[in-house]
Amino acid sequence: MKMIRAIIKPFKLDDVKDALGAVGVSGLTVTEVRGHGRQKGHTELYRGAEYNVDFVPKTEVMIVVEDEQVDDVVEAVVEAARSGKVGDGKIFVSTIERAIRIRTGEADADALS
Amino acid sequence: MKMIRAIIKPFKLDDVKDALGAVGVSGLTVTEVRGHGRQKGHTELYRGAEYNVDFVPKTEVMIVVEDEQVDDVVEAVVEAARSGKVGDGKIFVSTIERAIRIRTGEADADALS
Amino acid sequence: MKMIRAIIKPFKLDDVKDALGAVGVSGLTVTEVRGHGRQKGHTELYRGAEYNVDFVPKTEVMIVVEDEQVDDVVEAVVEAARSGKVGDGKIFVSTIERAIRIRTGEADADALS
Amino acid sequence: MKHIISKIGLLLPAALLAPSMAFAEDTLNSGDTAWMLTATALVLLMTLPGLALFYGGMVRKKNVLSVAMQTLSIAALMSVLWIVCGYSLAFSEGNAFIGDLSKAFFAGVGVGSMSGTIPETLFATFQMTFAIITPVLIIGAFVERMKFSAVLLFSAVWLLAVYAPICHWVWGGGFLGDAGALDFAGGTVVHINAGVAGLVCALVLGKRIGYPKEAMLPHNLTYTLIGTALLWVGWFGFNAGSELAADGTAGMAMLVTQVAAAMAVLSWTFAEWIVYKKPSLLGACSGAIAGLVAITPASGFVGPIGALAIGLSAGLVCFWAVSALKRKLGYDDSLDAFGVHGVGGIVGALLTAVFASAGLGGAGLAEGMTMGSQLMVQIEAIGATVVYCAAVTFVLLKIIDLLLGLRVEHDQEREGLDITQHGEQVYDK
Amino acid sequence: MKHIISKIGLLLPAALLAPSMAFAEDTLNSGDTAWMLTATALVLLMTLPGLALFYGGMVRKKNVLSVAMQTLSIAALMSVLWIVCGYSLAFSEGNAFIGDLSKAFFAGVGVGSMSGTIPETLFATFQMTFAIITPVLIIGAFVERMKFSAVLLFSAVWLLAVYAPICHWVWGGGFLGDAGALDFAGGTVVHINAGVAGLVCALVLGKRIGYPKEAMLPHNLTYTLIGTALLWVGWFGFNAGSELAADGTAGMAMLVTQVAAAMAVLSWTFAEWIVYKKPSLLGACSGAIAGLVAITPASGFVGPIGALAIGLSAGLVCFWAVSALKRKLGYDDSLDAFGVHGVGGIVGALLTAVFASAGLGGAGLAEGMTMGSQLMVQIEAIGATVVYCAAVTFVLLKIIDLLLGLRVEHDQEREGLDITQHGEQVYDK
Amino acid sequence: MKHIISKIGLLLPAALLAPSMAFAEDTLNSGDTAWMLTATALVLLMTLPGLALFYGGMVRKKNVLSVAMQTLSIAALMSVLWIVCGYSLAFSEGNAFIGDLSKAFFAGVGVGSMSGTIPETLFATFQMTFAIITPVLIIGAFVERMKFSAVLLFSAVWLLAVYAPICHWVWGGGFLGDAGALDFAGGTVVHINAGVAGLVCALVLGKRIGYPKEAMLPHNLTYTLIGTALLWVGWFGFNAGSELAADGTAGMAMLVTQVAAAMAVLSWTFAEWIVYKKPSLLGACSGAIAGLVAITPASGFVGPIGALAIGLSAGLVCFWAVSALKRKLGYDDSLDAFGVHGVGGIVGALLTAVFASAGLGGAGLAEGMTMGSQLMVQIEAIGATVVYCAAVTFVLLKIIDLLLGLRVEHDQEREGLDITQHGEQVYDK
Ligand SMILES: Nc1ncnc2c1ncn2[C@@H]1O[C@H](COP(=O)(O)OP(=O)(O)O)[C@@H](O)[C@H]1O
Ligand SMILES: Nc1ncnc2c1ncn2[C@@H]1O[C@H](COP(=O)(O)OP(=O)(O)O)[C@@H](O)[C@H]1O
Ligand SMILES: Nc1ncnc2c1ncn2[C@@H]1O[C@H](COP(=O)(O)OP(=O)(O)O)[C@@H](O)[C@H]1O
Repeated sequence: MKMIRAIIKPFKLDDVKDALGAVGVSGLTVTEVRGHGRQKGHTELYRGAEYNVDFVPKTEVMIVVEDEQVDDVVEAVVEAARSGKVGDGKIFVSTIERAIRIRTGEADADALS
Repeated sequence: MKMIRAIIKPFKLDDVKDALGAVGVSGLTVTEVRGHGRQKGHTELYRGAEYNVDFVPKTEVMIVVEDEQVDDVVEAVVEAARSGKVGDGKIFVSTIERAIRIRTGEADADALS
Repeated sequence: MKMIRAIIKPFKLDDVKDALGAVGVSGLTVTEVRGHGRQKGHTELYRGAEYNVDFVPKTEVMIVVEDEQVDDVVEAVVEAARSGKVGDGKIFVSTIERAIRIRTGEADADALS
Repeated sequence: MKHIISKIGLLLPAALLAPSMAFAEDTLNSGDTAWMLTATALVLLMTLPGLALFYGGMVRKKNVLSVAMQTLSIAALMSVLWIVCGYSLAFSEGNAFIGDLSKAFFAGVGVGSMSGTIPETLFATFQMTFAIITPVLIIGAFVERMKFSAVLLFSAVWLLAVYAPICHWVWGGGFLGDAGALDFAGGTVVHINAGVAGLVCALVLGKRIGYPKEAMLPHNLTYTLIGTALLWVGWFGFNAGSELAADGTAGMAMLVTQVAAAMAVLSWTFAEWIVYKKPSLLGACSGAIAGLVAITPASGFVGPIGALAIGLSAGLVCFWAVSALKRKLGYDDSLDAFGVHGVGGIVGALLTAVFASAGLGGAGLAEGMTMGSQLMVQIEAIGATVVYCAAVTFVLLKIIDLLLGLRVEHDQEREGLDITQHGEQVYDK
Repeated sequence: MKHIISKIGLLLPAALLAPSMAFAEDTLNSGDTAWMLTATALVLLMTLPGLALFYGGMVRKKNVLSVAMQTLSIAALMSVLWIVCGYSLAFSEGNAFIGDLSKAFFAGVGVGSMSGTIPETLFATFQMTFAIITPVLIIGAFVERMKFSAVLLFSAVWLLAVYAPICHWVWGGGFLGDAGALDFAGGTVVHINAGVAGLVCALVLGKRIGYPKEAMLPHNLTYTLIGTALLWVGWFGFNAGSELAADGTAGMAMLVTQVAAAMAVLSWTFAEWIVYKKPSLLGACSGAIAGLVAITPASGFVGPIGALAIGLSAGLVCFWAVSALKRKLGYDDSLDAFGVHGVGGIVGALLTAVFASAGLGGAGLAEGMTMGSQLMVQIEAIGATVVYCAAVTFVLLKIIDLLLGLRVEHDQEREGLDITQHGEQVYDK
Repeated sequence: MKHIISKIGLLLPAALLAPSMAFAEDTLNSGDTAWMLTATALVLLMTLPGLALFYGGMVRKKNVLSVAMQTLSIAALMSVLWIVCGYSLAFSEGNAFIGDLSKAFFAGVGVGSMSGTIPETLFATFQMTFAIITPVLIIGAFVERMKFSAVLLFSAVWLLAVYAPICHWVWGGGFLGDAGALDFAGGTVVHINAGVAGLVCALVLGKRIGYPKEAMLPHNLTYTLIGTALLWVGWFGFNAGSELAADGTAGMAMLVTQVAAAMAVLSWTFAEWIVYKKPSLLGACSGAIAGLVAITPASGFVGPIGALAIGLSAGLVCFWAVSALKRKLGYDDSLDAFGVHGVGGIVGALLTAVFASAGLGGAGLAEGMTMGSQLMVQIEAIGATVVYCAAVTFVLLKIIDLLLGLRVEHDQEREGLDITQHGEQVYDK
């Protein structure tokens, strides 16, 4: 199994969720994060004091799927999350060795709903 | 070393923490996340407009332990987090190659407190 | 590629970001988390009722880099995040198999900005 | 405020005779003045922070500050314009349609000028708070997408071109007041006016990106609750203050305001409970505002029974307007400026004619009026306001669209107005 | 309010003779009326949004809206019931125990009806705000676990079966007022009454799931601070308004209200600092409310020295009640309705007898009263209220439990009342 | 308040002749009393929760509660000290520099004591709210780093050693009032005084760790907005209340307060828009406060034109002070107590001399005064206040540093004052 973590722009979440649904993924976990990358943040002014806000709000979407689904999922996310502007985000893929469904104790493939 | 990430129902956190303490785990990191799975969210009505709230609040508990502890930890979490209802959550296990304690620079097993 | 996750004290974030910049890392993702470890939390009193607040606010910094950069990055984080007091946090390193830049579709090394 | 205006009319000559910088001790009533000082503070409280929070809590997090900033800066701009010429256009003699500029920059209005039993400065400040809240009510229709510069320009011109004349028609000696239209505290001047302008704004600006597909949930309903409560409390100043005196009518106005608001909370809540299975806080808050809007024109004229009936109707009709009607017609009146203020104002203006009659516990209609004839006058007032307001608002928006553009860019709307228009974010650690 | 009531008594015939729809210009005092209009707005502010925020900030995030919704809808329901028959039961003549229905639906109460120097509509609205806040105070004891339908039904019946009679006993011409019980602004009628009812609710409903093992931290102490501040400011209307006039007693009532609240903030804060090593904001807020509660019955009768003593005692005794006493007895009075309002009310009622005496800077006891005899009367009033309120509250809860059930289901309590009862969440992005 | 004080002077003997426990019915004006009861509530609202939120929203999350706690407990402590001897030191006869202790513990101040047309208890409570807000304004300069115990001790001593004498100089019969200094509602006594004390605190305590390198963004600008709005509304009580009567001057004071605040919102907003490209909510809020500060000394003396000019100037000058001046001088006046209150107060005090003249729409200068001579008097008053306040504040801080230490430890500052000083956190789930 693979864990796919996509860091995307927050307002793309709805689109990504729909795209994932379309390729058969229904389980996912979302975290609010802040990112720093090429998209450099911005300066904010408070009463004339200039502050660098280095971190931009991002949303991390985490999906665990079986190996053969990875390409579809990655493609779906890339399609749905792309706006073509800097800061669109990144996708990272790693290996998961075990998955367990807490409710039933089912393991691995059966655990991924 | 393994990293165990359990996505659980928020109100089970206290129980999970106690159960982990009982099997000798004292270090853990908790993140507020939102999940989508079999438990489908719900609709909310605001002035008659119906919105799907697709994501349910969940809590992610992350624990890094040595390999031989993994089974105990998984079992403890499953026990403590189960309510038997849909949405109880999932556990994912993956490999960690290095761990460092920032304060002392200790590595790996020694770093896990 | 490796994923480095450092759990640090929140007020060290600025220093860590600067230190990472100094070793050539510009992409990173930050999450607000709560931690439990040797640093035991504290009790809070509300109208005379004593509650254990077991979790201390922490910040997780996640960086994906190429393998040869890992040592530099770990060292930079350790330097910048250390205060010498309990609760300084931990660093965990794991393997990432693929990285994709959503905007361009570039993969792996090219995807890490 | 209708019958008060005539009182003022009678007293005005006396006031004018008084040397403008000396105390006209013979006519000033310190109790009335005390109440009107308070009432003025209460009405300002409705806008700042009342409306800012009521509206601000209902938008998405990325637009909270923009709502607050629009509220605050419109309030400031209207205050200054009121001094410059707004007050004069609304309340100086002029003709049946608009005042003149004789009181521009408050010429001749001094410490000793009187307006009935209270200082004219106080009357003008009290009225200023009405001129502040009305344009702020409108923003509910176009939040989350309108350019800040366009918001300011629109509000400024709208005050002078729409609010000031209609205010003059009803309260300033204009043709609707003369015709006997009953609008004690601003059902027509404030609420129908703002509601209709809001509807036109919603139609001209178009929907928010993603509406109605994306979930646009209220960011923080606690803010909305605080806003509702401050609006409610401040409304005592709005309605009972419109008596311009601390007397029995003010007491009754306060009572019926409370009763109508309470009844509308209950009717909206129970309607929602029955239709959608759950009674929500947002529903209860919306009901409160609907009831307060509807009792506004009636507050000096009806009794507790009338208030119960008006509250009941307002809760049900506005509930229907914002849930069924809006969905059917498909416009994006984001925070229901029209559904609550426009519709609620119309309900109130009509029922005023009914429950003002002495037989139904009201203060009684003017001599020669029947319930039917009063109803016709009310319809005339509503009609004139709707048509004039809609037409002028539409033209103003079109002109401003040419000059500045009305909407922010697509990406700015996505990112939110707080950062893109004001360079700020509502929260930080 | 005691001695005011007798003033009203004297003036009542005059008021009744006045034609009900005309201004009784001879008796209305515009200054008193101005102050009472304001005071009424201030007391409403205590509930909306004061109590909603004070309580709402102390519950967990999942229940914030339910507290706000209970506050708002109880306020609405009590307002309507007050019109229907609550006011009549409390303030019409009736007998020594309860009024009659002669003023149901405000029959005979018109624009011209007077109550002392102010319009009767205003007196009734002012009293309405007391009838609103009392049942809302009770919810502090049962938040986070009671069904919304049961909350509404309980509040409605409680108003008529408990509040209205006790209000009549003390202020409406009933036996406690006749006996000379001193309760200027509602220490007994409002606070002891609500506190005792809260305690009974806490006992009958039982503890929240997880209490006291799980940490149940206040969700947002800023809300609690805002609530505290608005309660404090509004309390000026509560206490100084209970004079029903803008005079020297009102001035003194405002002063002693401020002093007692301030002193109780200090005594609670320092007690906490000494006992638990850290002075907390929640402690300071709790102290403020405790002081305000305790000065309530005394506010028209004592001077600044009495206020210092009452504030000092209230801070210390209530601190002990909510920390030591509650823990020992083990009930889950979630937000300390009893510990603050019940206990603080009793402290105040007793000390009123002491510090009302002229020798200690007070306004002096009634002719023939000694400090000892006054204390006996106060104890009688407390006793009657505690026993009657506890008994009837208990019976009402048991009946409602049979009819509707009092508590939400286990899983609903876990998930929170906001989603399960009202279909809403307090925050969104 | 200047000319009022002389009115009181004239009336005082009459009041003293009246038996202290009986109503002096002949002189009490119920309308004036009604307004002053309200005004007192409004000024308290400025501090609680106004300032707590205005300041609390601008600090970082870890220090929100500490700001609220400092506000609340300073308010409590000042109230008690005012009773003990603060009022007496400020307002009893004494000499040209300070009052005496003849009214300590409010000796001789009873229900029947009068101060002009209102009860003396009310005058004293109104003044108490000024004595509360002034030390709370100072905390803006030292938030996020000062020990709680030191905050309390400093505020207490500062009230008696700095506030009470300066208040006496200007309003209590002291030398500045005698010299003809114009300070209607506290430009000098409250704002310059607090601003200068704040500057000294900022200099003596030193910068916050990380300032100005780290981003110290406001934690929640909604709180700041609510605070601004409540300050604004409450300021009507501050300024129009300083007339101590419900009359034409009060009406004018309310009008000019509104106008100056509005104009300063606009001038700050547009300055920011031009200089930094984006008009921010924090800027608009800051402008409002700057305008309110600057109109304070002028509010009973100038007309609407003067108010426009004062608002315009205050917005621009304070904008420059907090952005350019502060950065240049490099002190860490965290929330700009000096930049807004000190600088705004000076702008207002000077312009009062200009726009009070009848030719510019004002109430006219005292006989024998020219604009130039009045300006000299104003400068004298500012100078005396700045020098005395700075010197004594400095000495007090140094002594307290020796006794208790002023700053929290390095790690406590890093972790935040909420947890380390008060054992609480602002939010929980
Ligand atoms: N090396 C990295 N490690 C972890 N997160 C990263 C890394 N690079 C980028 N990110 C995350 O991806 C987001 C988008 O990256 P950015 O460089 O701004 O845009 P783009 O990928 O379109 O060039 C960042 O805000 C950050 O959250
Ligand atoms: N494939 C997945 N990848 C990532 N997170 C998942 C996945 N499946 C489920 N989850 C997480 O687990 C939570 C519980 O899953 P759900 O299917 O609702 O319940 P259950 O596992 O009891 O059937 C989800 O809300 C989501 O956060
Ligand atoms: N085994 C672990 N698994 C996951 N997170 C851990 C683990 N041990 C510690 N942490 C995280 O690191 C933080 C710091 O650890 P702690 O033991 O308090 O300090 P130190 O590492 O300095 O001894 C914890 O608050 C927790 O978030």
